[in-house]
Amino acid sequence: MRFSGLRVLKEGLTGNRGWTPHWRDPDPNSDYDVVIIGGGGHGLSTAYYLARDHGITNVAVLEKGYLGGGNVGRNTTIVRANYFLPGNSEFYSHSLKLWEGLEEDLNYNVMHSQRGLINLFHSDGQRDAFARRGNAMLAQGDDAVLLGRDELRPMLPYLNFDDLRFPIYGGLYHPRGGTARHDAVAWGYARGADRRGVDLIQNCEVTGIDIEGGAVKGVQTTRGAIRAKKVAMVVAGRSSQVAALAGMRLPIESHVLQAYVTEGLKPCIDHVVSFGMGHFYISQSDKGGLVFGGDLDFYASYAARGNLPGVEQVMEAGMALMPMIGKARVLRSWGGIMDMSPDGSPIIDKTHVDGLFVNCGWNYGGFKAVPGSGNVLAHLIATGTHHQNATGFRLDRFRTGRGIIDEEGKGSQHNLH
Amino acid sequence: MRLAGRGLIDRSKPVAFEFDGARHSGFEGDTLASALLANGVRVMGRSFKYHRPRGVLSAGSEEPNALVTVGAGDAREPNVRATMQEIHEGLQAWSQNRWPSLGFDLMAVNDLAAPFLGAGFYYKTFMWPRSFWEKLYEPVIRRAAGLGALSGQAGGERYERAHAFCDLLVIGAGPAGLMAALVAGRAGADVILADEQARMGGRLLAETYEVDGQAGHLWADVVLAELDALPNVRRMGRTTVFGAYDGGTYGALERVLHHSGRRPRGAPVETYWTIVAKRAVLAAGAIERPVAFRNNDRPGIMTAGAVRAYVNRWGVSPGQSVAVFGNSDDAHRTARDLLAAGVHVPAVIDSREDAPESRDFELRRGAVVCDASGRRGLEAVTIRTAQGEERIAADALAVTGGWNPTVHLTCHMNARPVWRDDIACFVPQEGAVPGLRAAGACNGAFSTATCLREGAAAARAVLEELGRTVRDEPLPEAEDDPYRIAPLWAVSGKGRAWLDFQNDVTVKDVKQAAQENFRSVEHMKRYTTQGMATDQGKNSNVAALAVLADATGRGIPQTGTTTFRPPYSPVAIAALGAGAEGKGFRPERFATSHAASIERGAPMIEAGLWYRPSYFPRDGESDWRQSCDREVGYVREAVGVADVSTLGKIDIQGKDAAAFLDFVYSNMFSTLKVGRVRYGLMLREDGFVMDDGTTARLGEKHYLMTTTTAAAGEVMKHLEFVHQGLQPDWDVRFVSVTEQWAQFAVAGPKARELLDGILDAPLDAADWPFMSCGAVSVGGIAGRLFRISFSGEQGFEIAVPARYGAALFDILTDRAEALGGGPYGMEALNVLRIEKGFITHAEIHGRTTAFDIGMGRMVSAKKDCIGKTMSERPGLLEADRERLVGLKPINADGRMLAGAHLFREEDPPVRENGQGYVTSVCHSPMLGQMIGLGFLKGGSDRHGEIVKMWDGLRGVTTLCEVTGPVFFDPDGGRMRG
Amino acid sequence: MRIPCPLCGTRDRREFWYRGAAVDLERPAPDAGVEAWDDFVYLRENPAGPTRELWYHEGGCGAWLVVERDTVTHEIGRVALASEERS
Amino acid sequence: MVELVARTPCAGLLPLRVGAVLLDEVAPGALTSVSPYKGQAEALSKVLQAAHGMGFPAPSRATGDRQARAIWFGHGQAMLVGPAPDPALADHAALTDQSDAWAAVRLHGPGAEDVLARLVPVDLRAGSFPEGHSMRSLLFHMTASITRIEDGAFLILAFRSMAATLVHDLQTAMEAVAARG
Repeated sequence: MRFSGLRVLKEGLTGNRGWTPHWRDPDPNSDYDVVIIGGGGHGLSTAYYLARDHGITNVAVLEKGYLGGGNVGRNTTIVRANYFLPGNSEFYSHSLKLWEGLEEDLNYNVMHSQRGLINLFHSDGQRDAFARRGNAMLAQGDDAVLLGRDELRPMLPYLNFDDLRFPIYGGLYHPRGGTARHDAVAWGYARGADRRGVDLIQNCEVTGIDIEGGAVKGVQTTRGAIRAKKVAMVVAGRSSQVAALAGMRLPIESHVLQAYVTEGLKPCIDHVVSFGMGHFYISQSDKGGLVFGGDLDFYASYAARGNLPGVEQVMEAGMALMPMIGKARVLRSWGGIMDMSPDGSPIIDKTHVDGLFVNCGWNYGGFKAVPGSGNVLAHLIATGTHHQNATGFRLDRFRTGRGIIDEEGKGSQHNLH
Repeated sequence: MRLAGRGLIDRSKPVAFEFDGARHSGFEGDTLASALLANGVRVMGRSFKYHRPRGVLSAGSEEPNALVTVGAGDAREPNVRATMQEIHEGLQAWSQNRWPSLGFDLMAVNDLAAPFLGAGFYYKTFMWPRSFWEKLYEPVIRRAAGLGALSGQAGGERYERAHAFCDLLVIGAGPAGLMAALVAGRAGADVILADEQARMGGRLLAETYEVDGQAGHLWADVVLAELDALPNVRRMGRTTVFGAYDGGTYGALERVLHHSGRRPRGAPVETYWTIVAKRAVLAAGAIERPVAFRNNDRPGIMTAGAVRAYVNRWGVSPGQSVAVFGNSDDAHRTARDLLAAGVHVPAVIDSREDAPESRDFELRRGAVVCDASGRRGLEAVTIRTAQGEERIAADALAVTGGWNPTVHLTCHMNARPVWRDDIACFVPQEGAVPGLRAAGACNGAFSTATCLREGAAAARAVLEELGRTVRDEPLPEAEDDPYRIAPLWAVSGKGRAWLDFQNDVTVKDVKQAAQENFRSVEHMKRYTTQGMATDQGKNSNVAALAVLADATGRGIPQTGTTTFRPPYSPVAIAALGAGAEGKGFRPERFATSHAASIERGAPMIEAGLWYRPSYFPRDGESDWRQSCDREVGYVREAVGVADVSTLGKIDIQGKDAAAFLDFVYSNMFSTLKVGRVRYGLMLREDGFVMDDGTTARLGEKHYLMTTTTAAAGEVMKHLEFVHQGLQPDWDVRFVSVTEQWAQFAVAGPKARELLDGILDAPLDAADWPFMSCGAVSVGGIAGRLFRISFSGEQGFEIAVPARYGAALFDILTDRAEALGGGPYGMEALNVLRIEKGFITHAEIHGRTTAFDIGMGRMVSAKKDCIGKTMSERPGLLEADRERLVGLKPINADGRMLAGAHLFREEDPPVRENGQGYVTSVCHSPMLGQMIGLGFLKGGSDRHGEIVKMWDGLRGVTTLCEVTGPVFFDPDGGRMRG
Repeated sequence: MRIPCPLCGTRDRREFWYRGAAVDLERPAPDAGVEAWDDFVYLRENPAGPTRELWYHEGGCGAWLVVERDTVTHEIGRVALASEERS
Repeated sequence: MVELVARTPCAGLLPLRVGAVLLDEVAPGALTSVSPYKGQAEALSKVLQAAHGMGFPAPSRATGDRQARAIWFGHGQAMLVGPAPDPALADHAALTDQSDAWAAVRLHGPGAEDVLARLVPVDLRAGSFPEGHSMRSLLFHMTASITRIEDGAFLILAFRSMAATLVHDLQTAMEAVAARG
């Protein structure tokens, strides 16, 4: 079924009885060309692009819970391409281009809203660092505008321009940055993949990876053994556990990142805004809730929930930066499990096992990468070569020291990002 | 309608308030909802999507409909539950999410379009044309959505936070909670009793049952009086425990002043508490659920428990003629309470065929309400019996579909509640939160007697665990009626039957979601927005998942619940972030010269937590550059004075101090002579540069390390780790002395002259070569002197105990001025160091190695050190890495910008061609042009090459010559001289 | 989350700074080879369950602690001073 | 010879009284960080006892009195408060002058505990933190040393450079406590 305004009208007039499932619930076959472990945003988009771009449709996505139940459904929905280091820069640029037009491509309204993103800076040194970033964005062919304090004021009048502990010097404006409806992204890709013949198998946990003679042969699951020529692990949040099934240890530590939404409010924040002197980023959803987040709780965790010191840090940053949100009430907090890599950048690569691929290490930033990540992983799986926009996400970069991608400059060691 | 002679309000204290500009009157003890009901106001809000007129549904914090805006100006508070807002003199409240008025809302047109606005409709449309999303669709949706509005102003009201500790936290002060607090309090335990209501007692205030032979609320008062007399019991009223966290930590919000118009100076309106409790008893009660039927959202339809609360606690009837609909004996109890209060009850509609007979009222057994009419207020309900449909006039309907235990806190640490078929609800999983026990209605115990029993038992168990002796005391007598319920979630039939009132999610929506294969309860929630409104599904989630279970042919336990997340009820950001507004975000660190710098008109800039002077303006100077150039001139030509106290200083002592420094620095310190200073480079274990600074050897076993201002804390932590974690056997001790010493750079050709004028004994040049240090005396005070330079001039840093810092700064600047110099700020300091090619964190920004900054040889080959092995990874030693260079425009008026990128002259500025970037620039008064430092691929081998500096952001392209990083006095003669 | 500091008693998480797996205490010899160093600095077990990690009582006594903790339940087990754990 | 005039960390900021709670700056005398070398703790304690009349404090405790105190100051460290350190101590411990590094204030009066409860995440009620107890913790965003001294008063030490924030934070909490009555 094709979705459109007309369709909504027609169904509305006939009692909405004609809607059909967005995807099937097939039982797993015994054999696939490609098995993707993980039915989150990245796994689903990988399946979609395998089918769309490479004609590989004998594909199963195995999800231990429900589709889109991981980080794609628990993030702050920010979409941007404002990275500056080679490796990241071209990849996120590529991903943003896929976002643009995703609705038509998927025939699903993911509500990608390019409302503009502004990173604030609070010192000359930060301005210089953001200038370097902005210039990298321009050199990549993306958009960036360096705004001074006086240009920012009319755009974001609610910021504390008067007595902020770290005064606002200006901001790096990324007009094409914005947000999207996170769940819809997962569903849109799921529906798109399903329509192209991919089997989406929920409640199917992978319990083993079959390797013979250094090559992958299939997986063991709670719904039986499945043979596969190629297997991709796309399970951010559980990467270390799944990789362990293939005898691998990854340069990953798992952390909880909390995020928050307030009660619905009339429009008051039109952009995505991030604070430069404390981890804090915020936007307002189309329903009116302020959606915001900050830093990790900062301890290894698989609990998908956080603690109060983490909460307070974020709220304090919010109160410092834009005290007008003080009377907005936090309605809900949640925690996502982040694959934290040593340099803060992801890994999309082959492994030491033939036919086994890994996609992990998304740190805070996996949501915006959903289209790009699936697209380049599909390329790698289908062609055996890295996509031209994803040559930097190598698994061995820490061992060799070559191509470490440390955007934040905090170091390439665990727990500095 | 106010009922004569009923309720716990104080009729001797009338209170005037306004709603939507109209004046009303209530009594002390009223909530806004009870007072509005008493005044005959039935419509209190509009729903989110369809803008349907809505009346109050509940009498508690779970209220989904009666959300109002309270207060004005910067005290404006949106989305206040009318059921929780106590009225006070002068209270002003407004309805919200309507235009132009609550009675006539143009957005209600959405209700007519409802067939097209069902579950998930927006995922299927608004896709064409593409550009319309941001321009048209989204703005329209955003304006229609949302509830109340923020004032847009910074808060004029104060919020605060506080910490509390106790043996036992009792959450909820109904019969179970009171009993738990009483038993634990009598046994001497340190108890906190918290309850979200203004008045403690829970359902005892809303029901007519007796406890211990007296009215329930009177028994509650007796218990509360006893608790108040116990010094070991703290009562926290108007306090919602909103979250359970690790380690027995609970988040709680106390509403301190919302019930009053008073705002005493310094008083917070809310206090956010973190309560650390050895044990907790959850006695949070239960929330009644409505039954879904066509038009069940009409104003005047409310939960039966709420009706009893309004009648019994507030002396208000929601109508003249109140019908009752339900599936348990609660329906009967409600009718009896209404009748006792003199309210007409046209019928009790009980869905159970086997409901107990009653002679007190008209009972329809095996019947359901299947429709309701009256858009702005209920007029009649239609009931369906075996005989057919029948219309019954009523202006209010009390509905009970059963009770849902308030299990929320037990689920905050990821446990799921357990379904109990016998009472048709979810109850807490035992041990779900370590140290927390559920008791009473939140545990599925619905009679007063079982609540008392469970409360007492929970307290006893806690006392035993805490090792306290427990006296066995008899429980008070109370009602112990069985809870008889026949599940009823939704009445079948045409039309829309509401589940989630605020978000306008109907039974049809849930069924459609299932039809579209959103069968997981999480999918259904996210697709329909069920349970995502301000009540987080407290009123509707269980019914919705029952509908989903039905639609998917599964049982309720197999369908499962969505995840319960904190906070239990919404908490203001201002409370959770209290104290951080403005300067409170981080401590302010002031150097001892701060006041003097301010006095001289210096703009202060943030450096870490410190403030440092940017420059010291003089009369007649029109911009900072003039001041900066003048200050650079002081240092280059006379003498300049700068406060450098903010740099980190660490005192290191012990027989292994030298070995320790050799291990944490890449270069050698064991070979440093006493009385000398050496520059050191510190690496992280990953081989990248972490920090740099000078370290002085004050004695054989005594060093003084300097760190950068920004990295002082990080370095201290690192040193502690290396010592405690890696080399615990080494006998070395260190302590920060950053705060102890006020330290000033005195730099320039006349530096020595200045110092000779203030030191108690003049300096002997022979004793003070470059990179020496030692003790000095100034004004009889023991100080330290270091001959070091960050400017390239003959430089000293003089340190005195901080109490003398302000005085010394004044003396130094006065003397400097007398010698043709004066104080200099960060701008000049930056120019001076760039001219000399000295690096700061602009260059050692975390991604650079010693090799990159041209200090590869500072990683000593003779010894191990932190970071050494990893710095030798092949990728970190490749010649084409970006390496530190100097950059100089080929035209003297060429402009440079930090953050610009470098390209070959002929290459277009695209990423693939990137050659490097610029880190620091300044206008060099010495060279008379701009200069910069930057990183260039293979830069050390490209001196003399012309590269293109490109800054697309600011539209500047400048051809620059690549040079060594030292622009001025490259052989360092001035510094050493 | 609360951590029982052997010196200060049980304190709120906010007083502590987290470093990561206690692997960091097992620093290899400089010449131990690429594998050993890659293991030490980068590769992690990252278990979903009990683990042993390093915390610094930064807002308290300044002691580095070895903390046994469960990454799923956040339950804290044995806590020891890193200096004593080593020597 | 030039003359250097001394200035205390809280000059111009204190004293302060809000409601029943008082906050004064105290002049503690010399502050000396004392960190025993390896295996020297006992010997140090003896010298400390002989020279200054009190032993090295156990963790979370303070020894001595108004004239001379030894406050436990963290891992392997105590702060000798009052007298100039006896030189013999240096044989057993690293001594570092900290006399100018810390702002020292005294918070007292009924409600002082409630004031600190707004800033410090540790139970400082007399039952769990009686006289003679001392601790290192956070005071809102800064680190501090807090000791319950005579008369139930609290001796608070915080970084000198943060004195203004220390006073601001305490004053805010004092006002909030006073406003509740």
